[in-house]
Amino acid sequence: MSREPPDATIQRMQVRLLAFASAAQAIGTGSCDWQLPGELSVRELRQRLAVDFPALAPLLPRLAIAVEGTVANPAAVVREGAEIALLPPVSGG
Amino acid sequence: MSREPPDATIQRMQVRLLAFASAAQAIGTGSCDWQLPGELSVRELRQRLAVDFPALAPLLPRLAIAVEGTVANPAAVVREGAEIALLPPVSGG
Amino acid sequence: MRTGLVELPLDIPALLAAVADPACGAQAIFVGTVRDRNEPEGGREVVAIEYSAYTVMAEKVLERIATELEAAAPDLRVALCHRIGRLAVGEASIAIVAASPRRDAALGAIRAALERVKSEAPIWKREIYADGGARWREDEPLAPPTLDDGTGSS
Amino acid sequence: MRTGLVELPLDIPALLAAVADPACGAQAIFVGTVRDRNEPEGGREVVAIEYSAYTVMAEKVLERIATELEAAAPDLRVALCHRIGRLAVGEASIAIVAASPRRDAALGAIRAALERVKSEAPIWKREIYADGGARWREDEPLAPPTLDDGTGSS
Repeated sequence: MSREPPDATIQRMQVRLLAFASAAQAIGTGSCDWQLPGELSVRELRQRLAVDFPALAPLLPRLAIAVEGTVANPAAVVREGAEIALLPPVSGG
Repeated sequence: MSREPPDATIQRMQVRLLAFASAAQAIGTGSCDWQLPGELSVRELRQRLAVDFPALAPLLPRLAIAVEGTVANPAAVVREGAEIALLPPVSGG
Repeated sequence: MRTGLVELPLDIPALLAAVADPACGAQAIFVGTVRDRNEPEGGREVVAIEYSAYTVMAEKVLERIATELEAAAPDLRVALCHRIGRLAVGEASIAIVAASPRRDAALGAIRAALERVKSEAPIWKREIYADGGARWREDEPLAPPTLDDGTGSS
Repeated sequence: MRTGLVELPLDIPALLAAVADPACGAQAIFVGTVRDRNEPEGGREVVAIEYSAYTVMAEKVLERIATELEAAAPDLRVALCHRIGRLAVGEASIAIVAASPRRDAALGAIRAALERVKSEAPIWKREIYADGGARWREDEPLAPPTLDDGTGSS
């Protein structure tokens, strides 16, 4: 799904993207593979989400992003094969 | 059980006395009839308890007295046939 | 049964059913059981507790506690039962259930009901110890009802 | 099971059994059920709620909540389960049980566990209304774990 032009200096990678609740509804699926241009921070990943999944844009400000099952800080690094989860505000209980 | 001398000017009466927990243990029974010289206040009844049931004396300061199923104030009046209950501090729960 | 003294084991599902209401999303329950020591910090080893009560008054008090708590909070429902007789370690002596649309109301109600039962209900426990001894616990002096309403509420 | 997500009806006696301890005289329980209205004050009529979860993370969070609460209070034992799937009005979505020698510890623990589940567990409800509509409830933004311990505790 990446729209990057081919570039030999960038190590392309794939992550597993999970989406829940309204985020799943917005992108039309609960899980998919997602091509990224290479290792990037969660902050950068958030920016790419808005580009690759425009329907997520209105949800992004309230969306938490988990990497490998833990909510990640913006500076955390996302690596090849990571499980990325899009977590809207929760409502369990 | 009353130790009053016979006196035509006093209307003798009987009440039902119930005792619980350490109070029952002290007087040796959970219930008995109790002869009183006539209507009296709960304050006066408390004084008579110490006379008629000396074993209660050490318990009396912490004993609540219920008349007809409600803890009574010292000024309340006890009448013929009343159910009087001796209630040590409680420990339900 | 919404409130009462019982001689058989407490039936918590029945108490939950007694307060069930489709408008209530929060149910809070307190269950008191017989501990194997007579103080939270330890104390003497207990093998059983004998609970006794001034039955007619205790049942009035339990009912009054439930009624007054319900009157103080909208849509709150309260049920509570106390067991009497001899209970072994681990057996439940009291169960209090509250249901409300609001979790704070339900949680607050079971705490308030428990404190009121402990201080207002004429119920006594006699601890039976592993060493063969026994002792009445008499912790909370009963107070007369407040003068202005005559109901005994505080 | 001490903590977890379940698809079958919540088994409260089993949770009580999971925390039973002869040293604990106080058991507190919270049970959340599906209300027939989507707000405590009323709101829209609800016929069912569909609960979904990020299962692997939610189970870690539930276990962490129980473990951290137990670590913070001596002799406290905590069990909690959340149901997922479609639940009708009146069905239980969450059950939290705490046992302690001290009633305040048990009562405080179920309240704290509930607040933490509501704000930390990746679980969502979708309300299904009597009028045919449906809506995701998304009330509590998830925060990253605190930086110093990396466990997500607060």
